[in-house]
Amino acid sequence: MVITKTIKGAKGIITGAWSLLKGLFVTIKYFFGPTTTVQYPAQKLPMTERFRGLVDLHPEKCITCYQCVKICPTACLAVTHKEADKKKILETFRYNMELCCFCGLCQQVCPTNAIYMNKIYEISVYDRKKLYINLLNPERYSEWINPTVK
Amino acid sequence: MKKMRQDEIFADIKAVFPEIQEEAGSGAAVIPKDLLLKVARYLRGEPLAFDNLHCVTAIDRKEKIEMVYILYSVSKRRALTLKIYLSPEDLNIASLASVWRSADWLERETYDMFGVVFSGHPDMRRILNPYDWKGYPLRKDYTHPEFIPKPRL
Amino acid sequence: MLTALTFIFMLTAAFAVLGFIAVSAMFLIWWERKVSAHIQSRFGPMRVGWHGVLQSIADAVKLLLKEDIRPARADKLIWWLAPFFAVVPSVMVFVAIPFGRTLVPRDLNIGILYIMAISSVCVIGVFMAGWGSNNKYSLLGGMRAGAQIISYELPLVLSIIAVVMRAGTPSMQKIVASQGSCWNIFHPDMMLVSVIYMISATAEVNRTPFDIPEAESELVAGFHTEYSGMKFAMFFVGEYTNLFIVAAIATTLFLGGWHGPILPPVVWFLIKTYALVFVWMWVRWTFPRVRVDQLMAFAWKVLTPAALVNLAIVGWLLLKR
Amino acid sequence: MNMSQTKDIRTEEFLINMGPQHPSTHGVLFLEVKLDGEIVVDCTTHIGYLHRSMEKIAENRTYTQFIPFTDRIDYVASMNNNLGYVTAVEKLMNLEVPERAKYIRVIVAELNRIASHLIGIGTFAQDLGAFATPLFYCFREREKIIDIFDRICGNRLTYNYMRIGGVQFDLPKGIDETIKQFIAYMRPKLDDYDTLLTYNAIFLARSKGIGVLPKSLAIDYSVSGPNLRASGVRWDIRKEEPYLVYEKMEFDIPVGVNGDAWDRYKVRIEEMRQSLRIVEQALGALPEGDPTVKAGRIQKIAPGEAYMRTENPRGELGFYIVSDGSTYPYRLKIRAPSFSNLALLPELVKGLKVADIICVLGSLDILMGEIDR
Repeated sequence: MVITKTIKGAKGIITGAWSLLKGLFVTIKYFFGPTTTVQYPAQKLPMTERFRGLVDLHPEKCITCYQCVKICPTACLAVTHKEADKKKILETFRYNMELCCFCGLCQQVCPTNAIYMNKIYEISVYDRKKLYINLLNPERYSEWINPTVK
Repeated sequence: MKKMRQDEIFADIKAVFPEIQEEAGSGAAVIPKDLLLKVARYLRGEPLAFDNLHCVTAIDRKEKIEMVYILYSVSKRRALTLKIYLSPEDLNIASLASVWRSADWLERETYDMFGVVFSGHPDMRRILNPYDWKGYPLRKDYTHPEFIPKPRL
Repeated sequence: MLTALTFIFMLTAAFAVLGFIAVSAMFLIWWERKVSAHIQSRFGPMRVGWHGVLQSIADAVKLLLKEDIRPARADKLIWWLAPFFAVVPSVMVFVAIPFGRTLVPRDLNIGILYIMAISSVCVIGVFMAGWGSNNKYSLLGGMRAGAQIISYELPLVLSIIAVVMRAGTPSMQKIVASQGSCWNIFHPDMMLVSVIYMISATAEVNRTPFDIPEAESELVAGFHTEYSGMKFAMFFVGEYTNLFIVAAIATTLFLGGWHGPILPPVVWFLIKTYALVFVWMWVRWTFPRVRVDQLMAFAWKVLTPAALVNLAIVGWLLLKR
Repeated sequence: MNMSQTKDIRTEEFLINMGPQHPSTHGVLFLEVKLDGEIVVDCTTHIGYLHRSMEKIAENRTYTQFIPFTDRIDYVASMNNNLGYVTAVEKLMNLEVPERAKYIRVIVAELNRIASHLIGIGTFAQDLGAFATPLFYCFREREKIIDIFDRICGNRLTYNYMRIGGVQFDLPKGIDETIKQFIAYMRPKLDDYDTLLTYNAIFLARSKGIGVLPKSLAIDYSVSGPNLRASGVRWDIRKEEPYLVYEKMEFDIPVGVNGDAWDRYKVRIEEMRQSLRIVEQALGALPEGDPTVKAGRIQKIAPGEAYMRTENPRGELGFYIVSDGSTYPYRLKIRAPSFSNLALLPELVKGLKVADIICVLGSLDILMGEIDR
């Protein structure tokens, strides 16, 4: 009985060792294979065409219909308009990037494509006040880099 | 689960428990509170073999709390929704932890969110909220103790 | 008689060895990170110097500047001493390692015996670290390390005795000399011994698949959880120096030390040692970890009997000759 | 010291806290483990650290506004969550979805299943000690899927791609070519995992026979998904209650034999192969048409209730929606599969070693976002 057990044990060890060796061949294959990572600050991956970055605005297109403010799940858009000879003109358009969950609902619901999401993805800031952006002043995203688009 | 099979199950249960009615909208079986354990053991038993308590939850209809039990029979490929109406004053009901073991955590969550106490439950504590949390969040009359105002733009 | 000349010679030899240890530990740390990176199809350190060559120096400086935190209710003396016990034995072992034909700090005639005795001292360091840090995870790590190293000491020593019997003397230089014609590993009876040596050496140095003491997934970081700054660096250097020693002993015992056709002996010795170190790194980044009881069962039920049987075969062959 | 004296040596139990911040508890889970040496005597779980009261939020959002929140329930397979929520609302409104949208949803959900399983087996191998190598291989494959999603809907993790009645965008041009390339790229990789991990002696020794989940116990704890199928129960909602176009798809359900950690891992590997087959068939049979939906319409849903189960990579994700005719759901119950899968951890772990707790936890492939909602 003991002999059969040791033979079975030995056979188990040999098949086990062979499975370990096969595992090693897999890793050595990838050792000489291509690397798939990118050296981030030096090489930057281009963003895809539908990528949802920060919310941005073409002020002239906006007809202040408040659709985007209504649809936003986390209420991070605040718009006011003023009446000028029975035509609504956009007055302020503020965007609270701290609460934004980058869902893209505002971009999809806007009838005139005034509000859209640009391709900026490096959006960390040191000061919380920088997160409250006024979408009307032209150099709102000036110090953020506009990445390439694929 | 096709509607027809639902009536078939319903007829089987009605034969044994006459007090059972069928709810108008969802076709769920409504039973009085004190029958729960007996019905549960019967459902768990051989003819119907509902061996899987899939989900236990509650709905706060303001004038009554609706307990919802969704049961499955994995062997017989069938489903059944069981409903019990509780008046908001006495919110305790028999625990099904002795019949289905999945009831343990599901009932703890219902207690945590609605305050429905399950008598006979092995470990009646809150599960998701901190153990010393006041109030039951999913009740319609629940007001958050300290509501952090959103920073104004 | 200790003249000024021999003293100066010993001093320079000591500093040469210390310098070599520091440089080789730095190189091994960098090399392990590059090898593991390429196995996982990524680059590894690239920023500090060409292909991250200066990474180890950057790490050393970082660890120097790191605050040295001591847990509140730690056992102060034991906790403070533990890193020394991890590093000093592995440095002392270099006395008897033959780098070249004449290039050995001191050719002790009991060479391999001395090495085995000293290198089993470092288990005390692991134990002290485990107990001293007054942290449950480190205690578990420390106890596991103790059990593992002691139970793998046996097959290690048995496989070394087989080589010593064949070479006739425990002195390292003579063992290497005896392998002039053909390396030990190519003798039929030595093959199994070298495999046993490799496996138990992996366990001695706590590397996967036997890295139970600092099992990241269970014990957070095992015995050196509570160490930071230079003390952690000491454990790190200790670990990589042990790895180098184990590879060096393997080359002297099985791969014919500094024997080699055209290149100078030292270069041959280093090539073989670093090739073995590459195999250990390759194994480390492929296999999962063995559980503690499986580790023990493997040591006592498989390795030790195999080593004993092999010892009998070698003895019988020697008697027959 | 003869035997009689050893009896009164008092061995104290050793209580260690695994979590809430621990390298391998797959999120913020706190396990209080009572050890006797290395053997686990008792283990109690404490959850709720990631509770964001998703159901309370749902009661204050319109049906469309809640879709981005469903991404965050099971943040590793958010396409499947979107699918679960959106089909539940459509069942409540019994709204018919264009055929092309159904096919796109199946393709996208199955690709996300592969991505989720890749994380499942990658972290499982990492828990067993194969430090980072299998995990990096899995992430390398997952990166390819995420690039496909990035091109389809613009985000890499929280897609918010599905809408009530359809999807947000149509598939971009040339995406089926990329998906075909991915399928061809992925198949040999799965064989690599088999040689590297599945039949590896140490991997087998560590996971075979550990945390055996008998069939009756699994059904009793209403475990679902790969964990249930690994115990030998042939139960997959895509076959039991086919939704979308799953009845047109031809695929089989991998079923384990004795329900231990290795079987749960093996079922996930086989499921990835089946998902590749489904994506291939769905891509082939993709009809023409316009699957998109205008997001602006605020749906008012007639009073009623509906319960919809979908096959999430971790199990059966159920949405029980009760509406009272207003634009906000009156009650929305999310039945998360990992919630019941985790409930049986103390049961499985008694008597095992410390290292096995992590092995069993990894094999259950739970996700705290889903448990705590």
